Amino acid sequence: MRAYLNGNEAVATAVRLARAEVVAAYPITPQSTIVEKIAEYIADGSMAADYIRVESEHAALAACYGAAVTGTRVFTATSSQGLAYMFEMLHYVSGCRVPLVMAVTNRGLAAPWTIWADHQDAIACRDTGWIQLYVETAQEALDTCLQAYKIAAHPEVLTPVMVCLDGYVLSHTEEIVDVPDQEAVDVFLPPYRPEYAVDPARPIVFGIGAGPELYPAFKHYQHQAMLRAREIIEDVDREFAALFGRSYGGLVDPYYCDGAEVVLVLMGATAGTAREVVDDLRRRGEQVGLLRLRSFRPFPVAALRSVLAGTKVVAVLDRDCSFGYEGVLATEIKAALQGANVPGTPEVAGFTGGLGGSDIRPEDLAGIFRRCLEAVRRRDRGESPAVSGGCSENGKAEGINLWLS
Amino acid sequence: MRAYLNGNEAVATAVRLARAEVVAAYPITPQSTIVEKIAEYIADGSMAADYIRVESEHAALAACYGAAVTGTRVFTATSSQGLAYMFEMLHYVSGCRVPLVMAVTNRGLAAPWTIWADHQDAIACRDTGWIQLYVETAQEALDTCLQAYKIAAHPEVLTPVMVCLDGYVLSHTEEIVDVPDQEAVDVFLPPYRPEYAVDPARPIVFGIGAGPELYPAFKHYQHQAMLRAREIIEDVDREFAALFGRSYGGLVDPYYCDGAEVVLVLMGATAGTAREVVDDLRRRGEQVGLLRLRSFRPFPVAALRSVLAGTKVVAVLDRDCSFGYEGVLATEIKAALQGANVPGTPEVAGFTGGLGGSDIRPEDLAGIFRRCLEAVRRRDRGESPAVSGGCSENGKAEGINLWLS
Amino acid sequence: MLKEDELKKGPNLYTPFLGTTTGSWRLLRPVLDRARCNNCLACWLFCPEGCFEREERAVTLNLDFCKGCGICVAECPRQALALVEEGSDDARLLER
Amino acid sequence: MLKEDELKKGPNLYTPFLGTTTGSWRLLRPVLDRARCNNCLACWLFCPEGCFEREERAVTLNLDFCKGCGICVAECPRQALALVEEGSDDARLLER
Amino acid sequence: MVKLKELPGNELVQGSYACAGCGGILAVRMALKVLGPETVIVTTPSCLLGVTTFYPQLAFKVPCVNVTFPSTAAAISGVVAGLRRRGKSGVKVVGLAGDGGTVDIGLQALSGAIERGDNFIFICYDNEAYMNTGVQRSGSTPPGARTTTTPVGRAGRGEDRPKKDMLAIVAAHNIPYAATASIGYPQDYLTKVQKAMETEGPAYVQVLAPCPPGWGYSSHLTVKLARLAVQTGQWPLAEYEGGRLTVKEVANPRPLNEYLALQARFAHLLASK
Amino acid sequence: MVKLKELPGNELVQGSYACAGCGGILAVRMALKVLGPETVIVTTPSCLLGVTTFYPQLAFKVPCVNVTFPSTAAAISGVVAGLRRRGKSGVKVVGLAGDGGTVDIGLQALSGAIERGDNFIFICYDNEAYMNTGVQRSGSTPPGARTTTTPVGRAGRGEDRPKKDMLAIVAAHNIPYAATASIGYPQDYLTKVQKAMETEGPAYVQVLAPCPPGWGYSSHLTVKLARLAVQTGQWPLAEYEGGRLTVKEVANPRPLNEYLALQARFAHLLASK
Amino acid sequence: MLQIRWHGRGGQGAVTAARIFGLAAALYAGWYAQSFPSFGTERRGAPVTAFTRLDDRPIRDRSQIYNPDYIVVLDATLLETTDVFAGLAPGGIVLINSSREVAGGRIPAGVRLHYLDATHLAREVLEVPIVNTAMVGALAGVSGLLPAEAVTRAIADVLPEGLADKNAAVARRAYELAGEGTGKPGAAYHDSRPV
Amino acid sequence: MLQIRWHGRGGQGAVTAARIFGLAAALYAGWYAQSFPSFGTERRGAPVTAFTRLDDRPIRDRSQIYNPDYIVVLDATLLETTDVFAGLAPGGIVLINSSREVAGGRIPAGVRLHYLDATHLAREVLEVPIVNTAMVGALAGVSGLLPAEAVTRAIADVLPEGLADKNAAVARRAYELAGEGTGKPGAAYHDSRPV
Ligand SMILES: Cc1ncc(C[n+]2csc(CCOP(=O)(O)OP(=O)(O)O)c2C)c(N)n1
Ligand SMILES: Cc1ncc(C[n+]2csc(CCOP(=O)(O)OP(=O)(O)O)c2C)c(N)n1
Ligand code: SF4
Ligand code: SF4
Ligand code: SF4
Ligand code: SF4
Repeated sequence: MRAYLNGNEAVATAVRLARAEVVAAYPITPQSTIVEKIAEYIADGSMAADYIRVESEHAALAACYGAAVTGTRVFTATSSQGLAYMFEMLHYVSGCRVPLVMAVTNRGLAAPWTIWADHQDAIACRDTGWIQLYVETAQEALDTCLQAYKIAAHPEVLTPVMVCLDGYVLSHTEEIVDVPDQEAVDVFLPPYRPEYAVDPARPIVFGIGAGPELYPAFKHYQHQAMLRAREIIEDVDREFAALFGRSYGGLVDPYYCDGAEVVLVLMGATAGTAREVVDDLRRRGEQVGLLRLRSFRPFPVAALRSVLAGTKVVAVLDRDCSFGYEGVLATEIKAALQGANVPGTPEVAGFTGGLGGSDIRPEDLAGIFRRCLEAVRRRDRGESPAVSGGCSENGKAEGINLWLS
Repeated sequence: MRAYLNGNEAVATAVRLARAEVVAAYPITPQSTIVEKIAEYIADGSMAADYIRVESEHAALAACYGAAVTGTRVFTATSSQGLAYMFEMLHYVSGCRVPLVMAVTNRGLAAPWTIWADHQDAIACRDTGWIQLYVETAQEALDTCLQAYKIAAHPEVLTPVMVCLDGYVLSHTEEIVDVPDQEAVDVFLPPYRPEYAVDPARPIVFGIGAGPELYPAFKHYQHQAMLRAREIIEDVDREFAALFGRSYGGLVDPYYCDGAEVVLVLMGATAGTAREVVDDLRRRGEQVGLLRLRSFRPFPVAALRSVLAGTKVVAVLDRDCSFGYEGVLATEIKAALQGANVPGTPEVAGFTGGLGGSDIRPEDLAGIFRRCLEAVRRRDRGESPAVSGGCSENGKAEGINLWLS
Repeated sequence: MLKEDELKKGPNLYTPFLGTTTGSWRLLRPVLDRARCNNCLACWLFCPEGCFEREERAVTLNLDFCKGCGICVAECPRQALALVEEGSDDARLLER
Repeated sequence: MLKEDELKKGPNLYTPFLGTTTGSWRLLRPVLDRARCNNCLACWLFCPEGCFEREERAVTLNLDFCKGCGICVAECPRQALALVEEGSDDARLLER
Repeated sequence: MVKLKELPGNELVQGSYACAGCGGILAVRMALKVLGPETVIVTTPSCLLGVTTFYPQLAFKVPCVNVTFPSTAAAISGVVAGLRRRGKSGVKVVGLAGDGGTVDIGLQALSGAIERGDNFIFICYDNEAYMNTGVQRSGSTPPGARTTTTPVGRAGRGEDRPKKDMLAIVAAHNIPYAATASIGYPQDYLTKVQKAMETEGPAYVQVLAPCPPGWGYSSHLTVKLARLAVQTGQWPLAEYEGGRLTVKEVANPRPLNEYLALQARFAHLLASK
Repeated sequence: MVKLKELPGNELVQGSYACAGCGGILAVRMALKVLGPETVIVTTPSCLLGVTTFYPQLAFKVPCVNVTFPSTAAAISGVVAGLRRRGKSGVKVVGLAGDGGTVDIGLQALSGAIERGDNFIFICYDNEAYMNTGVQRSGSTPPGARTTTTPVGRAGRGEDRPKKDMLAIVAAHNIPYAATASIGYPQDYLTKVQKAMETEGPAYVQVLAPCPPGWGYSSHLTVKLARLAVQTGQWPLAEYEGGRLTVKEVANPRPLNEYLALQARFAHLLASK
Repeated sequence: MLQIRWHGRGGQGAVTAARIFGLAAALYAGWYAQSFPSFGTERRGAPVTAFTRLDDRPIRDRSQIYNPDYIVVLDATLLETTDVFAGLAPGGIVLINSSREVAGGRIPAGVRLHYLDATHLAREVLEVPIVNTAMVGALAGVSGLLPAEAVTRAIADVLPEGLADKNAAVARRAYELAGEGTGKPGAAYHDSRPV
Repeated sequence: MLQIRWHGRGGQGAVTAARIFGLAAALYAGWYAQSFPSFGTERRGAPVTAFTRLDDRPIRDRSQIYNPDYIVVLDATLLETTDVFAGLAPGGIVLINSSREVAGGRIPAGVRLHYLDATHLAREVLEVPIVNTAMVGALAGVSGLLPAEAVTRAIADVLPEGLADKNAAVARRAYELAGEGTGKPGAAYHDSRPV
């Protein structure tokens, strides 16, 4: 069904279609309208679920965990401060291998106070053992939530998934969304009935303690499951495509990367703006491309390498900052490209911008491309310096809203 | 004064010597004995401070923040779950540029439950805008706490500092510590009286809200201050050395790195064990070295590059894991070494181990060196494969307690 | 915009700092008939924006921050205040 | 050690699973004189380790988990229980 | 007993971005008249923080320490300790929080601070929902009220749980002074703030502060509703002092409908009758 | 009234690593006799979690959901909702937490769950300090007690704040059932657990559970101290039901010193006299 | 691509207007559309903006709108305090809810001004001065971007049942007035001045 | 480097023993020293271990101790449930608190066994059966690693005032008994069996 929804409504729709049974969430801008919509569905009878009105986000995730171990499909959503306040629970539920799905409407973190989008909130949670998928459109938000339930509960994954969508820019922006039929979703996503569940007949302790001789083993397999999830994410995306006719590339979503001299790597809704810029530059004959990272955890090292191998300059746009180092994507992409077996050693230029809702305009992205193309020319001529020394060491402030690290 | 103290006692001693005025903390193993000792100092009259007995760690840091903005020197300590529960406040106080000092007695994160050491707790907080210094000995714990107060409150830094010490292995291990005289410390560390403080005569709002046009500017300067801290950390270490005769190298602490073919990079107390192994291997004529990272945030890119430039294989030992990627140190060091202007492109081999208190024995480290040296030989002969492809993509499980990512 | 020097010290700023008055939000405007005012101070107390000042015999009204909520009008026991449409008949547009 | 299959599902294990009994912790040992027991069940109720079983006429005592806390002895109203030193004179060392 | 005529005239908060007719900002403005300039405010995310301390509109004339949502009272303890250390005994630390920041996410910190016996005042301006984020229910939302998370529909009839009795909860902490108040009764309210100020140790005042968009009424009714809530028995004016609770009796209670009928959040209750 | 002789004999927790004479594990073992096998335990870091669910010693014979320290009651709400969704109505969800996990870091979650009216029992075994981490004071530590964070010295006289009155706090939530109990009075305790079980909605039982190393006494005195606390008036046995609080009177209270003198944590109080 | 900026005050429904227009275009008039509010919390009375983008191919640009082709002002008093014309594209169209012409001083060159006394119209039909749906209808009419049908169907989708019908009526009436283009105050008209 | 492992039960003071020995060595006998508990929470009664390392150069190794040179057993009942000899270095020395010899079965070859009836000694001097300081004194005596002075001064540093004197006396007595090396049960003696 063709509908006109914003990103948050698309998420709520997906949760209804996924037949989530327990929802526990706490309000926070710009997330709140997701769970308000769900509350509405429950109130109007179009969704059969318990809504637990918790007193905080830490409690929200604890309640979700409690519900999940009974063997129900569970949903929560949050943003920014709320995600940060859940931090202890984030590690906990992934460590317990509970396949929750959570929507994160990305927003910057205080202080200073902001309610506007950047990726700092979710990026800062990249070590928590959650799969993180970043979406570009409301349609992808809906579809990815459905995929997320399938990925999370896959018996070789058993890992919670965050579906991350940019605050306001996606969450509050309406656009055309094709809403799949319930029947089709039911085929794609059968009811969730896990092997382990709370049952007095077969008592289980959830979340045991483990000494130094045992703890590493659990962590090892948790990590392995996350690495394995790389394939599952691709599989599920393919399966989804077969059923619904839409695919998002699984882990990464390259756009005109073949033969590109400069590829811009980024996540989230900004990809849309970047597509316009790439089209424009391609029309002018520039060899530029875009690589949208969809899966940030697991980090798709091989996929990135294969796409970026022949590139001369990789521009990375971070809507986050690991203070005292640089943008996180930049670091992680550099790491993926480091080493003798990456041919050509592309130069990675990290840009940080779009913090706290600072707008990213086509001309900003065009500017990034322009500077990188100039560096390619210089590099081709054997000149230096290039775009950057490759890391924050050379990071003199270039601008306040968009800086080269 | 020569004393026999464990790491936690050394920290408590430093806090007393620093004349901290307000302490707010919540118990958690293996941190608790720090604040118990401080409570004792206050009870026996040897320390003039307010001890706020808070009801949680989130509250602990909020109370510290409240006290700090009144212009008092403040201390807290925590570990693991407690640090995670503070996460929202961590971002907040650094964003507010409040120069707190906190000791983190490193311990793994649940689930499964553990009370034993690894670095996951603090590493997972590396984006929070805190300076993170990891220490090797009880002596360094004491000295670094004193340095931390000076670094944090430096007018060009104004950034909180975490002093990280391995749980049990440092926190509960007694050894000889030279306790500096109060008079000398008073010279090194004058009373803390910041420019901004709560004062009805000159009212200030602490932690304002900022829209998209302003927010990035604060974050930009916060990042810049953290980068600047690289120099301040070195300066303070030098100044400390001049006064007390002990230095820790500032940002990094290299050991036999000159001309080394293989350098092992790690943080914390394991460095001590590694020194023994390096000595041993050097005695046998192997060109190996150790690079202990002392400052993890700010990340010392230039220092790392200059030490590791000529190395053939860089082995990295992570007591942490960014699930779905690899050990965090490995990633960050790869990133620092990526790019055209790093000569020779050393190969980085990331090992993850020592999770949840899993012991790191000399033979484990020797094994890492051995494998890396073999890779060097292969590399010298032009053979492959090397130690690893350089990242988790090739990460088949090698072992459960210590794995090559 | 703030100066670099201020930005470097973090988001802690001297207060009050008012980028704008809020009188512009007003759609309705309270009009005070001072003659009727018996200085009971209801308006002074109840105005959320602090628009009234106490004077010797009657209050005065400063509209800089008045948002036209109408509380003063509703609470005035002497009907000394009335609410009129701000810019009614697009008055202000024409006036200036 | 757990099997790979179990480790892969996370730290959620069937319970109870007892790697050891706790009787070995005991330094003192309760000794029951069944003849004196009037089956009041004080020991059965108060033993933190659940070492007593109810029987027809008197309780029985199983020391597998007994830590020798002495509560049963202290609470028995009929002095049917007494506490002796476990392995006194290093008895057990010699016995076995 | 506070003498209105003698209260200082200068405003300690002015120029906020609150909605026209906001009961919350009114409650704060009034309280500051009694508290005076030797006050430090500690506050957390809420309409109040949003409308008073967002650059470029900083509306307080007293120091204000913003902190995270769960932490008002914890930060208070820190400010109190710090001021004590700095020898600033004359300055009163006043927490200001919405009902969500008090009875839900801020409850634990408040409980801790009261237990510690710190010298502070905590004022909860109660608008009975999370307003800053768009009118979601809080633990203080009255039964029957429609909010965005307690919608009305085939299977939903608005909030279905009673309002958390926060006064009873703080009283259970054996707090030296606690009270409920309403901006509709300023004499009573301000006298209570005055008493709180004179209290050594923790003091708590929860003041009903209607919210035009949140409750769904026209802005000029704010004070009227704050009065009606009391007059219809919906909002008892109570005081806990010296271990004793006293509740002001409402002589001739007015019919509840008078109160409900003015508010869109209760419209479905009346419609269904 | 629970009949002891009729209680089931099989132990639902056995083999724990608790200290010899631990009052906490005794409290739990007793309660499980009444609760029976159709119980789900929800618990958080504490001695209890540490001694019952650390591999290779898993001591419960009923399902146990461990969760983070601040979250016992929040997880309870989730388990309750999940079981409802799964149609498992006969299973009772029972939170077990120490005093720290109840009156301090777990208070907010508990308040929320009571407010939501979920059907569960929350048993706080009160050993009056954070024992698992080495005897630090909690909000439930009685005045005068020496703990590792309220040490005794020139400037320290042990805990200086009254014990948080948690029963009053949950009663202020208008909870259907709440009680204090002592393992020294098992008949009373278990009857209360039974009542809690029969309650529709939230029920709270706080049971005094002495701790030999934490309080500093010889392990055989655990039950005796649990009785003495009641007999000396230190630990009133109270019940809150149908909105009314009743406190069992102690006929001939014994002198407080009898209780204090047995415990090292109070030694300085007696010494100083 | 066509870009529209809506000006109103918190509570006046500018955000809903932007959405209705976008929905009408997307679902009932064959356009690709995108709509979004000015990001932030709107307090009652404070100036707010909202945006709609239309295009005949999928809209991927996610940046803010700086150079609108159309500006709709729901409340003429905003002209005093807000630069509603900011960034208006050359030849852009401005539609103002007002019963009379705006004095020329602040109007940029090259702008085409339209007026509708939507307050009057809304009072008449809805009995309350809520003008957002009227302005949606008016813009549809003035711009010719959408048929009236699309607007009324969108209103039915977005507004609750009880309100939809009357608002549809108001929008249709506004649409028609725009079509009449009489230029008389009190109706939608094209500014006659040569600007 | 010399490594010592202490065995006891939660509450018996093995951890303190390890510390006192380390402190005595480090501050009063010219050694470099390191001491640490078995990591974890000790419940009353549960078996615990603690460790001391001595060396004549700074001790940098932070790994656990797997092959101790000395083993001190504070409570002979542990021999039944714990493999106290695990990893003992060849020629290692074991000191057991016991009034009689341990049966030979579980004792590894090459081990030198010493006994002290520390419980008896402690009961005599301290009036309570707390044996940790006695065992510290005994190990100092048996091993010859530290002078008695070092031990007693360390006890004064570590134990609270009221307890220090008597414990120092107990340690000194145990030290002397070790020196006497009588081999008689009830005193510290060298096992006569050829092991
Ligand atoms: C940890 C956390 N969760 C959620 C939020 C989002 N948030 C900000 S203000 C607010 C509502 C405040 O409600 P209340 O305290 O009742 O004050 P009001 O806005 O109603 O005046 C919420 C949920 C936040 N800032 N931090
Ligand atoms: C967020 C967090 N903070 C601190 C801890 C450390 N911790 C674990 S158990 C415990 C004490 C538990 O005390 P209580 O609840 O009273 O139970 P008890 O151990 O006394 O039985 C603490 C502080 C933790 N696990 N999580
Ligand atoms: S209308 Fe409202 S804001 Fe204006 S003066 Fe009256 S009470 Fe104050
Ligand atoms: S001594 Fe303690 S553990 Fe043993 S049976 Fe008696 S009560 Fe139970
Ligand atoms: S939403 Fe309500 S509480 Fe918030 S500013 Fe507006 S009137 Fe005040
Ligand atoms: S420390 Fe106390 S509460 Fe903990 S297991 Fe031991 S006796 Fe029980």
